[in-house]
Amino acid sequence: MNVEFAALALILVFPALGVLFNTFLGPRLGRRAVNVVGPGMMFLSFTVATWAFITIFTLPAGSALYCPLWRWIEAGSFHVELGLRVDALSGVMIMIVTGVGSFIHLYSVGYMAHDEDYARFFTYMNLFALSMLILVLADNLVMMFVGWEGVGLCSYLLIAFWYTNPQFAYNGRKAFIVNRIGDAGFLLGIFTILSALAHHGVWTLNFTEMQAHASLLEGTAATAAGLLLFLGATGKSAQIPLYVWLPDAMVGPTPVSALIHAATMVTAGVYMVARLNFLYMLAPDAMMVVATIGALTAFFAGTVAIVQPDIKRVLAYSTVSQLGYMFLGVGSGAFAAGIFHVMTHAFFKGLLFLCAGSVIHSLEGEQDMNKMGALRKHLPITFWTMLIATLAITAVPGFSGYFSKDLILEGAYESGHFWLWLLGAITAGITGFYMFRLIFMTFFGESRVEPDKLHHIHESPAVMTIPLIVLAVLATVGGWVGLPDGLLWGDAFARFLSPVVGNFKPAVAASPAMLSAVATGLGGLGILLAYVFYLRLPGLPMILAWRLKGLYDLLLEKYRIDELYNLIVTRPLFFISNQILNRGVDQFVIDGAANGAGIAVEAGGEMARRSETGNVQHYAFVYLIGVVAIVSYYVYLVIH
Amino acid sequence: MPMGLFWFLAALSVLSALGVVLQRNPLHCLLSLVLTLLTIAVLFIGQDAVVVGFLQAIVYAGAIMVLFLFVIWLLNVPVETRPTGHLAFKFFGMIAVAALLAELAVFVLPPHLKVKYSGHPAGYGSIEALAQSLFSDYLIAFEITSILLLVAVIGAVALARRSSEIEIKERAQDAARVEKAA
Amino acid sequence: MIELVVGAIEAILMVLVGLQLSIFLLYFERKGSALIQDRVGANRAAITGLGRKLGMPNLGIVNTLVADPVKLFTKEDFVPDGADHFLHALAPFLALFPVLITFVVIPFGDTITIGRHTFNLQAANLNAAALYLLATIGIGVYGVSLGGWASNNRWALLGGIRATAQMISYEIAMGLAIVAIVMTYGTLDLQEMCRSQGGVWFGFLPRWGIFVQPLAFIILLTAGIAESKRVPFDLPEGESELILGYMVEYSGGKQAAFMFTDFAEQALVAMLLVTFFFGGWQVPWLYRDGFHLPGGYFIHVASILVSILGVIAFLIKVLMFCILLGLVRWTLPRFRYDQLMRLGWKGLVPLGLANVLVTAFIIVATGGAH
Amino acid sequence: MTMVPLTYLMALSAAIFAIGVVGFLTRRNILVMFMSIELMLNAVNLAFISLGSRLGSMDGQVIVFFVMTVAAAEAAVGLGIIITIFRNRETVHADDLTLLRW
Repeated sequence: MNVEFAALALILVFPALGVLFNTFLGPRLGRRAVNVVGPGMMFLSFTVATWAFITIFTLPAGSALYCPLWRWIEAGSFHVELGLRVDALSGVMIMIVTGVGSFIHLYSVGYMAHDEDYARFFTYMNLFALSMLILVLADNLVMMFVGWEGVGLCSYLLIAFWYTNPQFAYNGRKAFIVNRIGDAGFLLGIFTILSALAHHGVWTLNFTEMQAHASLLEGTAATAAGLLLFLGATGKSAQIPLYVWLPDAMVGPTPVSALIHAATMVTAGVYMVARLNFLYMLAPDAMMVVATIGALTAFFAGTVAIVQPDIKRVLAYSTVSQLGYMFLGVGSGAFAAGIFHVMTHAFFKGLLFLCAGSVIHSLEGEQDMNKMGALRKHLPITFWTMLIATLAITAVPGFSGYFSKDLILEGAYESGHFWLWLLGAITAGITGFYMFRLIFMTFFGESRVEPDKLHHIHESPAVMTIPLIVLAVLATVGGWVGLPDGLLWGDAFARFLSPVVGNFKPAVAASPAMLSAVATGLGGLGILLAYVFYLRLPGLPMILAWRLKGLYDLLLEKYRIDELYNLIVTRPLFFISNQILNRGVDQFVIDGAANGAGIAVEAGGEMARRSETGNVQHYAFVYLIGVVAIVSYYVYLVIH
Repeated sequence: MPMGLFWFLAALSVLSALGVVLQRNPLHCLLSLVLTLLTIAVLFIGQDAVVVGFLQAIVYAGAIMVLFLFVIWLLNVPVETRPTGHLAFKFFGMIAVAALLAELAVFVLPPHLKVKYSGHPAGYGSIEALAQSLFSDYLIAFEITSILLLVAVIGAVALARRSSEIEIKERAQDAARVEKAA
Repeated sequence: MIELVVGAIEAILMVLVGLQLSIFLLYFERKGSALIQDRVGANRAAITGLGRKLGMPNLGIVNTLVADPVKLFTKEDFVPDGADHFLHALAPFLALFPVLITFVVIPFGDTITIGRHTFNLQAANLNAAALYLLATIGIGVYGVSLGGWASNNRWALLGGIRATAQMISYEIAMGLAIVAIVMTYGTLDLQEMCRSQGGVWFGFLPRWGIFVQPLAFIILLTAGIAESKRVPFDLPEGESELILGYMVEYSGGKQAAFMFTDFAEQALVAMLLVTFFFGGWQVPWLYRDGFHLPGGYFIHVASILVSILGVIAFLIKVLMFCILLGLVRWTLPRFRYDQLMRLGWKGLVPLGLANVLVTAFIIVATGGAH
Repeated sequence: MTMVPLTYLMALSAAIFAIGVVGFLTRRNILVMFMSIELMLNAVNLAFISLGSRLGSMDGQVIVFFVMTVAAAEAAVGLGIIITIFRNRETVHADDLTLLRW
């Protein structure tokens, strides 16, 4: 049942107004106005989104709200009708984007309180949210692509927000370029779908219409399109091989990291795969690739996170790892589980980042965990909320992460690929280890804070702690909507989404309790190890690092992936650009042609200018000859 | 128009036109031109273009040419004494003009000049008929012409105006300042 | 054919009238000015001495009408050194000729019917006569200016330049006045204008143009005096500053031609004023069949007599205006050159434009437009 | 009423036009060159009037009317330019006025 719901447009209008206001009036009206309008617009948007979500909830299962906009592109039989659509899937997403986004905006008011460029910051933040909402609300691939590009642009703008630092600007460019590679795949995926459908006379990129004609795509088209679109997803959602930008994105302001990691951008890929589930269901090979990449990324990033000293970098790799989980989920066919994890992850990862930001804020920008420790007493709210988030991400039973991660692992196991489950389960243990390493190094043990910063340590202001508390509550209870089957309202989330993404069809029977126990056990083991390493025997990590120096360095240097890319992509590219294209083609051929043309023209002009005597009668004579010539033509016409 | 009158006017106009081109003294050239214009005005009137003919006499002979007269006096243009221009240029110029004339002859001579006399409507050439055309079919052109004239007047004043005394004084002061500085 | 002959005779007649008026003006210049300035004036020459014997005052008729012309035409025709001989000789006649040919379009009477033939008492019945007037007056500039230039004399050149500038300036005011008049009568034909001035308003007031276009009358009168270069607009001659302006190097018959030009122009201006504003040949209350006096009285007059009365009325009116112009000449002092230009460009031209605008407005408002 | 053959009128027009062209090309006094331009304009005017008269159309006369107004504007501005040039260069000789060359 589809219901027209014009207020959907408001969800986009409010952030758009925020962008305009902050761009044109913000710098003039000052910080106070920006502080009201920036987050205020997000909360208004959140309100409308909530209204839409409740409406969806009250309608029969499988309903959707829609809001047609206008016809955008028209070319032959192909035309794009812009429209907004909210069903269960996008309903969950807009709640995450606007809800978590609102609290991050609120938090930013405190975090950016001392920055000169707050108006520009909120412009970008609002634009970021707007882009993500366009992506989520789109009812067709083209509009989705607009949002897709928009978040890419905003990530660039925000990562390089402090653009005066060349390294930050470089990281911004890196994010943008890596995203562009993914976007190219996404675009090619769109073309593939369009050409495959158009081959059968169906000119559409609308999701519902595509779903109706999905059978036309069966075979290579679906596989090719799925893989190409997934290439886009690896770019946006930081999967192997295009994850390299995300850890570097930490140089932006911390609320930006929270926004990118929790609420927006990185979940776009997961959302896209879930949205196009009908396509992926036709392409088991593509699904397999998605699941494999997801599992590998989860494991890979988790191992890197173990040794990183930078608090935000640990969180960044944990995000990559968690995203891997989500792709493992959707790749295994457990779309609902993937989206569920997107939601819980938004809560606890947003919280983690905001907590980390709070820590950094209190230490005046210090990010190295080796210079923290024993902050528990100084930052009680931050500590407790961060502990909750850590428990959630480590999937301690009862916290939100437990339910979603369990569902994903269950799906992975039941899809019949044992080793995928195994990688996921091991990663769960690793997660427990590095997250508690973070907690222990930051809040417990001895203080390693630099002395001159010691007496500045203070708990963050209320505007920052309130979002922490709200998110902490959500990180705790947010998972309860997906209680295991048979318990209270059991599996409500999956049932809610099932009209959109379909039901999970297990290939192998398994005992959920058994799988859960294994994963939880591994998590507990990780926590225990972290306790031993960082609280009981603080010297042990050093010894291990020294003993296993090769492995340690490899992990510390992130498997040297950046260096590898440098070697196989960047350097050759620069070499070809500089030596062949620049020196050879540009400087020799093109410049030669241009300069040669210039020289030829100059020489010709040198000769021709002699005809410019400046004497009006000479010109008149030439004019007369021209007249004679033209009249000759008419004479010719008259005579014949 | 009687043929005799036509031949007289034609001869007079060609001769006076030649006078414009051949005489050394610019003032004599000007008088020849006035004579040409007046004969052409009479030719106009002879072809029932009465109003335009008189306008030709009033505007061209009576106003524009007087302007020329003023300028000749103002500049005190001397009689040309030295032979002017290059002979070769004149020679080729003449050839080009001859070519143009030959080409025009093709249009003018009978076989290709196919205009049938269609008779004059009542009031042809009268000021009423002219006004009717000017203020209906050609209204916009007419209005634009008035703007053109206004612009021309302003432009002529701006071009030919001598600097005011104040400007001359200021310029002198500037020069003195520069001198002092140097 | 007979019309052509009559037309030629009329043309000659009209030119002669103009010249006769010039002679009259010459005489009036001598004796009239003396009268005004409380002098005796020309009184020496007497052919027989009879008048003095009879005790009559010497009217100076012999002086002005015999002795002066004889003296003028028998003087040496002097051409200064370095002058442009051809133009020097041409200039006086170039000045006189356009004025004389202008007389032919002035209607001096209504149509007259003799036997089977009806004659128009207007030498050339041009239907664009008003434009013809402006054209000939415009061309009249050349004589004066070339006279000044061809004399190879600084005073003469200055006088010529002054004359040219003055004439083309006042030509504009004159043209504007004539435009207003043409709009009022709705025709360019002078005979038509005269005819439409017949009849009366309110039973007694003749329908003369002066009552409709008083402003145009003032403009045309002023501009006309300026065109004829008479005092107070005689700057081109300006004896006290330029000796005699463009005429300074002329003598004998050529100078006489220039002088006649001035007088003929004066006569022409008088005729124009009469034609445009005072009914031309119209006699008040006289219609084709006789006088219709206010109050319903009627006096029958023969048709031929009506025509002749018209001609006489025209001549009387012109004579009156000639005398008026002469009075002006001997009454007002000369303008300064800048005053002259200011009056022309800042006084008469804007007034003339305003007059044209108001006239047009009234015509449109009263539905007079066709 | 006798009609002058159109050919004669057009030939006269062409002849005056050609004389104007010759004048513009051979005379070096810019004032006389300007006069030659007026000659050409009038030759064209004559052609317009003649053709208009034959076609019984007022359009020819209207165009001549416009040509006259444009000629007036052109004379005003052109003579203003000549005066300005003369003030600066003390010459009206076209051969001397060749500043705008290479």
